[in-house]
Amino acid sequence: MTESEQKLSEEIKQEKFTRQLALLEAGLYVAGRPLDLKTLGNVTGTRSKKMVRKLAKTLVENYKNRDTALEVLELEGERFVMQLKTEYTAKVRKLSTRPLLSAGPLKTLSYIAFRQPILQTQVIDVRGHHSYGHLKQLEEMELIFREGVGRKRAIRTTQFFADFFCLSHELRVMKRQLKTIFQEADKPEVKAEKIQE
Amino acid sequence: MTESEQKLSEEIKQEKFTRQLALLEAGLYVAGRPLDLKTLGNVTGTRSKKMVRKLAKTLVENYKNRDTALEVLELEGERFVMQLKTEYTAKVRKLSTRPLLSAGPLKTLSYIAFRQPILQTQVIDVRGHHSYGHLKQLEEMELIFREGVGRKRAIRTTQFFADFFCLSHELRVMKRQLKTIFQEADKPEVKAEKIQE
Amino acid sequence: MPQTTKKPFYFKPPLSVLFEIHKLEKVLPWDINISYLLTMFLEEMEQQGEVDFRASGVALESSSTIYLRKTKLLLKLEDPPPPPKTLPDFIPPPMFLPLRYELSSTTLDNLLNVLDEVLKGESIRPPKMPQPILPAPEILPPLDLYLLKIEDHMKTLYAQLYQLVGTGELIAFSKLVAGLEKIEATKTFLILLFLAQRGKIGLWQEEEIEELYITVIGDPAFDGKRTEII
Repeated sequence: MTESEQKLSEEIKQEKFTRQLALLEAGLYVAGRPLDLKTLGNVTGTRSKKMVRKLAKTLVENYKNRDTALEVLELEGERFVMQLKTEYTAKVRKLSTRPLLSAGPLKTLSYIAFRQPILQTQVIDVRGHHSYGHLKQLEEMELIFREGVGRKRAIRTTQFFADFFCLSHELRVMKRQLKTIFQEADKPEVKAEKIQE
Repeated sequence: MTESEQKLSEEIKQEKFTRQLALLEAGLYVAGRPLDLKTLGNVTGTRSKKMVRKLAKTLVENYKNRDTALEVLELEGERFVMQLKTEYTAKVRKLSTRPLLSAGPLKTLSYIAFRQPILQTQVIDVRGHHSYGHLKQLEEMELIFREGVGRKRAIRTTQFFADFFCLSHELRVMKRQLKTIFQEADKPEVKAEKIQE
Repeated sequence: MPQTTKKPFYFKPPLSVLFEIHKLEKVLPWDINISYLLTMFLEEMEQQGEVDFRASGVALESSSTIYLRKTKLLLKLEDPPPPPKTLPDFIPPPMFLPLRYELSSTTLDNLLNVLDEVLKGESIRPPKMPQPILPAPEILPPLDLYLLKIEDHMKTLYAQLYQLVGTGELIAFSKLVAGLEKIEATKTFLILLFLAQRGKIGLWQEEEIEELYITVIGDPAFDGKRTEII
């Protein structure tokens, strides 16, 4: 192969790679949820897992290197997701056309995540009777699930929940991660703000 | 001002600009619909229309210069939108699983689109009293708006509605488009199937 | 007989505590072992072979005072202890979900697919016109026969319209003929024109809008105004 032929072949390869990268980006943008390598392979028309992995990791890096409000993250189980960086959430929440959870159900969710597996009765005791509604909402959004029957039902968070916050799927690890997050949020200056509310 | 002071001031300005640009991007990403300068000004905390325009046009350029599946476009009436480049839509459409609205509100929207401008009372007559809730939801999602006051309020669909379904912004044209597509779907063979059900 | 100056034995410690009544309130009752002191007191008295009833009385009173104080203190201690303050469980701050755009799966087809059903819900429809007795079609076309009965139809439709505007609303033509066959809708339109010509109703339409609106003349809700912009 001559040098110019080699150059051309390189260029074609590069072009294909760029197009596949854009398809992968398109898929993550449209889905709004974590996608696994198989799905991303379908979208990019790539059978090789190795290749899809390379594409996805390149996209993660590309987004890291850009000064942007969006991020592409790798989650457990070689799954990838595109989302808004959390630092911008508060400023643009109201523009979302999708129904979002308000502070009440989110507090119930935090509590469940922190104490899980937890009996439904305990959640109601601590969060009040209105939290029956929260549980329903959280279950509909597939953020929690209930095990067992009747009053003895234990509640746990789903994998979908873990993915949302980029937490481990393993309960012990996740609870340790949450503890760190909540300790951060429980710093004196943050508390002072809360009291003022 | 010394040279180093000037440099520092420039850097601070640049940093502010970058942050505002990211906020604008965040807003457009989350909204998924065209936003006007006023809304974008609220998001970026900028009162000056000139400044918001500059930010938005910069973002349009930034996206143009990237080899990406997403684009930021300027639409009529100085509105800006972030969207997937149409060439990628077909390839990834199957990844979207979440409907815009549940069945009830969708029916109400469909009826309004077809009969607009339509009196609120007429919508309630046809769709029942529960459709007050639908109207509220549709208004919050900026799919419809109400003109006039009291019982004489007429309801129309918004520009966002037209953009979302790729319909004309001009009412007469849009209604003709809807009618044509609706009649297309109502061909005899389709009707026959319905009767058999 | 020489006067004895010797202090009685009970004025020495530890028995003295029972006999220094003015100090009794100051000592801690728990420091005094009544049983031990009284036994000692009795043994000493027995040893001396002299029974001092006055001293015995004082010892008894002091003992009962100390005993009473002990009892009071004990009762105080036995008050049910306040319930241990259980701290409310720690409720972590709300976790705001990161925002992810998601393309909606709703298409224009979805929107129009439900329209059929909704249009059926346009509940207010004119009652079925009485079917004219049809002559053989080759003699008279059905529409002509219909026109012959125009007066009757006008009355029926006018009554219906009057009833409808009883709610104080405009009547949209589309609503009036919703669910009707095209020929029936056309007939209704013709009768409306006849009614308008007679001044029984008002018809109006805005330039931009395809919808035709009907008002009943003399209806109090519209005070006879024939044009109104919504």
